[in-house]
Amino acid sequence: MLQEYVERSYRPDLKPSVASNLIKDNTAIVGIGATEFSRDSGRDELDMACEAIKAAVDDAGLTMDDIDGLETFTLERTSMPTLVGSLGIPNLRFSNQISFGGGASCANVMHAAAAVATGVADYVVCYRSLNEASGHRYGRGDGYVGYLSEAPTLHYGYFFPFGLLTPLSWAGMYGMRWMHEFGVEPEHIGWYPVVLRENAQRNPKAIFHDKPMTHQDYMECQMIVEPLRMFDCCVDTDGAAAVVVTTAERAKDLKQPPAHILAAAQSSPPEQEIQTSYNRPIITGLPETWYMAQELFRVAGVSPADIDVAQLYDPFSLGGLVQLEELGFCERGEGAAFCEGGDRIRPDGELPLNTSGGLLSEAYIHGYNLIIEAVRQIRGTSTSQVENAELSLVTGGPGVPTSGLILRR
Amino acid sequence: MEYVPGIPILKPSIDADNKPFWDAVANHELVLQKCRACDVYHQPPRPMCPECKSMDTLEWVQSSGRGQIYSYVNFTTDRMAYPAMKVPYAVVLIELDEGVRLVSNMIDIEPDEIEIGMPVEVVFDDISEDLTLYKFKKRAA
Amino acid sequence: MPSIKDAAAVVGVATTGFSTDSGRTEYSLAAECIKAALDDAGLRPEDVDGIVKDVVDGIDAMYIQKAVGIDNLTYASDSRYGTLPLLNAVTAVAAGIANTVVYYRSANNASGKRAGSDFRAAKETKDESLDMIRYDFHAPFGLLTPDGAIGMAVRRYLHEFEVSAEQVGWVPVVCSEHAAKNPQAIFHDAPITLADYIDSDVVVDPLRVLDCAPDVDGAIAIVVTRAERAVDLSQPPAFVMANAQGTSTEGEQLSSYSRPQMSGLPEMGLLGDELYRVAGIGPNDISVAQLDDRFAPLVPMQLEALGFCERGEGAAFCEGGDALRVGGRLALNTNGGFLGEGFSYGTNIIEAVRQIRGTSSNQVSDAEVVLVASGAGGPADGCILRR
Amino acid sequence: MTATGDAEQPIPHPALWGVLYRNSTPFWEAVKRHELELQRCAQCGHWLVPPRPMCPKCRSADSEWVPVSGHGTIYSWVTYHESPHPAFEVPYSVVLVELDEGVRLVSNPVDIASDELEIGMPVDVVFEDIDDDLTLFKFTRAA
Repeated sequence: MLQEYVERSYRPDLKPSVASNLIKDNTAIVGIGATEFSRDSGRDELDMACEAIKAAVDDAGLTMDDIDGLETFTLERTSMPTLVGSLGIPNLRFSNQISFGGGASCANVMHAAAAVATGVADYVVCYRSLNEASGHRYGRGDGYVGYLSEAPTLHYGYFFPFGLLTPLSWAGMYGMRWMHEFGVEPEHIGWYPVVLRENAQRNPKAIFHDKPMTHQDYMECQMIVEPLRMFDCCVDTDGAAAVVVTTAERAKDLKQPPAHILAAAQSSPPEQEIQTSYNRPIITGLPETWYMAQELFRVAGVSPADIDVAQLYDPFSLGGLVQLEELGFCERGEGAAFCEGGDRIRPDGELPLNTSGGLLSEAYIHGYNLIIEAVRQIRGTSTSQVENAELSLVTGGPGVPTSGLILRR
Repeated sequence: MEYVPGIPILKPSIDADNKPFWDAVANHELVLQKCRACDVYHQPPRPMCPECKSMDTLEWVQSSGRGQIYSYVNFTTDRMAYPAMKVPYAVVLIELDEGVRLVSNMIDIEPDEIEIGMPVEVVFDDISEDLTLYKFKKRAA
Repeated sequence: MPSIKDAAAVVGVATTGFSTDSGRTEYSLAAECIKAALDDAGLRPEDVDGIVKDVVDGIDAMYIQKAVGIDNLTYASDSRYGTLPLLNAVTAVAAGIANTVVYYRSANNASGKRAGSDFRAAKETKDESLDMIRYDFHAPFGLLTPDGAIGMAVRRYLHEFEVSAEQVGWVPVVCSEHAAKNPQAIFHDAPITLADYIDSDVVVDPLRVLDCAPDVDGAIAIVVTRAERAVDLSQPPAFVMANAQGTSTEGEQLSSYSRPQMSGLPEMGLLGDELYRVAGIGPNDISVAQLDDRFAPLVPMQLEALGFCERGEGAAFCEGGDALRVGGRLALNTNGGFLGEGFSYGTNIIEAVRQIRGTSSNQVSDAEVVLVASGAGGPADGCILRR
Repeated sequence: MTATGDAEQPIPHPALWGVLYRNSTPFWEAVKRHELELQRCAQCGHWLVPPRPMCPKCRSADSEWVPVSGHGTIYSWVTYHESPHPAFEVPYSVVLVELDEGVRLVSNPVDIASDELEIGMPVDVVFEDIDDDLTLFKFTRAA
């Protein structure tokens, strides 16, 4: 089990050849749109979905009549027929949902790209809308009191009775072991959230814009679930975001410079669970991210060193650090050291990370704000623009079946 | 760890596949699912052995109940804690001698005394008439 | 123009058979069935790199991996409505991002305890889906069930085209005749007559018991792979000529009350147009179809929408049943349909595959192409398979 | 119609709680006042039923809540002979009423027996206070 991962030897023999991959270079993200990000939208998720989708369609220079595909999460609460009936999409030919929470973000784009590459649809909108801050709070345990008497799934029955109910604590279980095995100290971890907060200061849309944080602030902030503290956690957000995917051929005639999809990948390795894969040989890594990265770089035909800028899905800062290891930007156990001092991951560093502030400091739109930022880097319109960004990498949620994209100019 | 009176613990969700496990716990026994053909333990339990694809070689065997702490988290504030448990409380990941890992709680130890690698053995905690949980306590190495 | 035409094939199928109480978990049914479908194809679980399923089925792909032993999944999606997951499987294979994809469903819908389902076996969770917005305008008035919701449209159809129960009744009668010969069917060996149909209880006027497909316990699994790999496997492949989805602006799931006319199925019309466009054939080229008979009156409506007859003539097409029997103009639901085999989406695709292989218990002698449509009364989807 | 609405088996209430359902709230608030109001696109006048945030015809997000006549005809109906929910005793009927404005609403008939229902029958809105929280609009034979 997971022998390939343990030995770092990927065997792509099961996968179709790169030559038969119709997504590569033939598809592109041509429109991006989002609502305001806030802590209390005061609006329905359906309202926000419509606004974000309309913004993305306008951005692409298309009309709603052009749209014939919809992609989103199974967690999405807006109903597809009701959304179609609100947007007035006349002939929707393709719709799809993907489970695994934030692991689905880049997979949405991947599946949309497969649809346009095969003529199943012409223009697919991928979207996500959530009132995570003011509405139902997935990340809190107290929401279960008085509404459930037993664990909501069979699987959670092995965790919930012991008080282990939240993603933060599930991730903490990996984190404690990772810190133990590699001798990582809290002060090493702090640089990652600090740099992301710096990026948010330049992004007026970020929730933590105008709320700077120093490394000392990080060290002094409240411990929530040891080993994770307040500033290790993503920011619960109300908002919606959407992107439009079409073929590279059609993209030529549209309003914006296309962000071509060089590679897209999804992965769920053996013994995968939703952030509780505790029965794998080692729990200090993220095998799903490693497998995804192997496939992503295989299809793209580039190596980690070629990546100019990356948006890592970071529900918790440790998730970002361990992804650096699994994506091949550094060795196992060296993610925190890679970020120490922050210079390497700042916008002028060797691997600029989460240039909009990421999920920790911009917003938590389930990874969609990261995809939008990856596109902005290709267009040259980020508030923390990386000079001459040619290859822009973005990942989906770690610890669950995940996904990733490499975009190119 | 201490419970807050009046707030029920979320009980396990049980079906035909995992019922033998929870029935055993109610009888103060810890059992694990094992494929007798492959000699492999499976946690969580499943209806088919992923190694040999057999549905009738799976059986429930007694666990040693002994292992060590593989990892843990410590709930230090109410923010993310389940309100039935008084903070601070710790949740541990135990690696049993059989190689299988289970989430659980420790008894007779303060959260800040918990360490990765600590040898432990299983105990059973009758929480209420219809809920028994397996927990662990420190043992001599 | 890029196309999915003939890029993929169905190479393995299986069902567990259906019952009103499986006595097993949905997880267990799914694992057994997927293994059986792979055995049918001559493939191993290790050959699978994609899984597609329906959102409503509880067992996540990750748990299927745990039981069946699928190594690294690099394509996974959940679709909703009808047999839509097939479109994702075919799209992934055609786009060259997956080699072999398994589509499964497993549900104890009859014994209904849902205790058997796995990962999302939530027993008390609130439904926070925004589908509830629509239910808000129905539920307080007691319009709470699919049969009630679709009954509104059925009454308009019966009213506008002066269709009688005696005409509609031929659909369940013919389906029951087909089911009687299908050992997998829950109504195996139990044909009904038109008199039985007319005498059956009215559940939600205008629908009778025998208009409604029975909920069953059981699982299905379907294996899709690339066309060029399909030819080397155990079974004759069923190539996917076309696969599509159809929705319309004012369409809602079984309750499209705001559109100008409620007596038709515009989504089905769009689906048919797309299927015929991609496949490059028309309704006259098709003599076997597996249509969505979850509610019998939806069959004449589909016959019209898919171009097998003119608008308003679907009931006349069905009358007497001869056009729908094997050897008739359009052999219908030769497994017995959802009415006769049991209501589990996917059985319609599996029966289409049996027809292509020549192994149906109601075999049509020259079945070269078979049309499958599902999701009638809401977002529609379907495919055309060929030998 | 024998919806009991007692505390033991309450009629399913529309979900006004939470932030997920704000689009529908004005509708049910008007019903509570014994008024029937529907959402209409402020730009092109298209009725938005059920309520929605954007007009599918002109894609404007501007809408208004407008009082409607409450007169209409029965467009379709169903009659339950097996109860789907303990609050509803069978047989009972659910009607789809087409208002003079051209939009359709699901409701129940009042003082019309199941076997008297006919497509095209003229009806008027009436209001029924079920309990402290819930008022429903129903339809009776037109005067």
